Amino acid sequence: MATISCPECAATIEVAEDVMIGEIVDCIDCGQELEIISVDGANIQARIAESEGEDFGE
Amino acid sequence: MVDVGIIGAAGYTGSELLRLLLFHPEAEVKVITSRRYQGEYVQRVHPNLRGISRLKFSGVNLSKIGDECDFVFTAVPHGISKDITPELLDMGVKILDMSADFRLKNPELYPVYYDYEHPRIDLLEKSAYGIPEINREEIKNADLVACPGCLATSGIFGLAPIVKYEAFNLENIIVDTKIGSSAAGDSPSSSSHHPERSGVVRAYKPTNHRHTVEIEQELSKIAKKPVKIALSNHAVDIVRGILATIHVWLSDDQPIAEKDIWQMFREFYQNEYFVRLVRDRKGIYRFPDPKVIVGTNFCDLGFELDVHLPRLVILSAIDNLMKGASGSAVQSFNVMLGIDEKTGLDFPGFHPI
Amino acid sequence: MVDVGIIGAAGYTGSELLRLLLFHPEAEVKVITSRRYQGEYVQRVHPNLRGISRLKFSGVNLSKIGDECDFVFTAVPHGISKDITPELLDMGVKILDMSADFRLKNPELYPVYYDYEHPRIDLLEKSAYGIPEINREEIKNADLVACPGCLATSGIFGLAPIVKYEAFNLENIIVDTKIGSSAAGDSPSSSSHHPERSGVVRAYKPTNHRHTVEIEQELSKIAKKPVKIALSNHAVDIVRGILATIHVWLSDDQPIAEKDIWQMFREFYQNEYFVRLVRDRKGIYRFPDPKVIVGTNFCDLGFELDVHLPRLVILSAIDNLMKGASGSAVQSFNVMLGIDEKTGLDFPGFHPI
Repeated sequence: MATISCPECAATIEVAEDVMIGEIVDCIDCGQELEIISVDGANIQARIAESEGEDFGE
Repeated sequence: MVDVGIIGAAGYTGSELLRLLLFHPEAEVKVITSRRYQGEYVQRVHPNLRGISRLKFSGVNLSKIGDECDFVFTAVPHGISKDITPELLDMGVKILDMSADFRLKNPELYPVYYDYEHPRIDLLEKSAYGIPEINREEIKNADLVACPGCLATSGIFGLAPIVKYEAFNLENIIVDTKIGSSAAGDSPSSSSHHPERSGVVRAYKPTNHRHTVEIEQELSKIAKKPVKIALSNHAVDIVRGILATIHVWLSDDQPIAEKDIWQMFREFYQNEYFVRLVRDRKGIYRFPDPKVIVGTNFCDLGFELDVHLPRLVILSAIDNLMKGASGSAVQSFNVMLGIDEKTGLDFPGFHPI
Repeated sequence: MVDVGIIGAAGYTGSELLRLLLFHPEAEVKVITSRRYQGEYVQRVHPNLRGISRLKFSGVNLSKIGDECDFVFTAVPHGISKDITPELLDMGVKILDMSADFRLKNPELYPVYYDYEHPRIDLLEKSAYGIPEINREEIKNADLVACPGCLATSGIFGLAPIVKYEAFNLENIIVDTKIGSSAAGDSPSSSSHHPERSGVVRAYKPTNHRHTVEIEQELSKIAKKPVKIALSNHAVDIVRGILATIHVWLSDDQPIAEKDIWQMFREFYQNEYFVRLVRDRKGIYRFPDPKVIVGTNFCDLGFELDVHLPRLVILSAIDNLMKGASGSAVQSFNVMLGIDEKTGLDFPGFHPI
């Protein structure tokens, strides 16, 4: 398993070895949706996925 | 195995202690006392324990209790415990006291908040404040553990990770709690009468609640400087549970990021099984909610940084009878025995409930 | 008698408007619309109105509504009202809008909090913010009344009497609300599913709730200087009701006595029938509690000065569907008609409930 650091809460998140750019993963600690933006061997970067802000279903 | 006794086993705290200890692999419940139900079987008072124990409530015979028990949980009102605990200690019994009688280090606070002059100031020094996550070593070596108040517990857990840091103003912290009816105990009153109690959002002690000084005592110890708390409480229509909503102002000069705060919480509670950090961006469980942890020894913590004003909102959820009282006491009991702290306490809660 | 219409009469706000207006001596309900229940009798959606009205829900035909009605209550979602209200106004109809579309004077806030560029900025100036106790003259002369948000209402009523005074710090006021399920409207969701909704103490929008700017707008107008609010909200297990617990820090140099604060509240609300000051030293009704005012147009206010820290705690209780929405709208309607504001609104509430 490879790992990434969540840009929102700095949690260490396990991702599949063959994760691809553009893939969406959820942070296990803070629930933020993350988009993989670069894969360079073990060094995998993610950013917070575009979403129209937290919808509380109000 | 150790022999344990519960003084005041008929109340709600006593009931939970009895339930937990009857199923605890290292504990043998020898004595359970109750003035009101002396001579009665357990099940008449605690229906969930029918068929599980043949124990009867007895009167309080301190020398008999001293002989039969290695550990005694004193689940008696404030002001009563201070008159029986010293005698038991002298007989070599280890005490986990559920009352407030040995929680406060500063004896001058007892006349103010509990209306009595404390008779054994020496024991105030010796007692360990019963939150393992912040006082584990003291509890391990203590003969007397003062188990904390439920409201105090919810406030302390929420604030402990951040009071060491300059980024926060520690002089005007608001703790706004919502709490269930079981916290008021088992004696009926006009305010607990169902038609009057159901569906309330009833402010009680919006200022000057005596748990304030407990929270300040333990947090100042961690912060190594004064921490000031403004506590306000509301009874809501649940039986068990506290949600403390804690409003902390950021000190002006120190901008702080969400992930710095995550780091503070993770570091402080890193291997603590009973403390969980709760945050989600989807679904309906986005922040801590006492409904989720009823019956468990968990403290669920969450927070959100305000972008409109320099404020951090921390949310702390516990079951007032478990992590707020009896569960915490059994956890301290496990610490004193040197065994796995989860022993007898690893129930995950129900869903749905 | 005036002819009235309700656009969006099937929701909870619409239901309360219909109930109040069907029993209002000066109003004749001519039109009630609902997309979902077009062609249905009222009682299929509002069971309490069975046998009271033979009205059926119709579609939204603006010109027909414009012809038949002198006054129209627009109980439609934010973003919808802005597209229909102008047309009705042009037809000479007076509007009481339940949405947020005309509440905020600052058009730049709409993209931030409601995700749209406001199409009729001119109407923002003309609309009157629908709290008679603070905007009576404006409402009397208005063609368009923007009825306030329920959370905003609870906060504004609690703070209005004190924001004029130097004794209080207006830059870090906390408003911590507990609110019932009916405030989330009548469309079911996973979070409103009974096994998940009952018994919760569920924080939602602990920061950045859009009613914050409404509260700040109206209070800054009264204070004639900026007022900053930190709003946090919690869903609790009641259907109707809001309790806002407001924490206000006293400015250091200005000691203030309890009776000065009583004076401020009395003066501000001196002949306001719908605002009651609630404080008692005995019994179980010592502070405002929404349970007491369910179904009424009352706002109950109370407060307590903290002696431990320089803090004033203000408690404000309303029924989110009445003083927080439909009751307030009918009160503004009475102001616009120039009749006794209690008309159709003098129900005292039940006890017990």
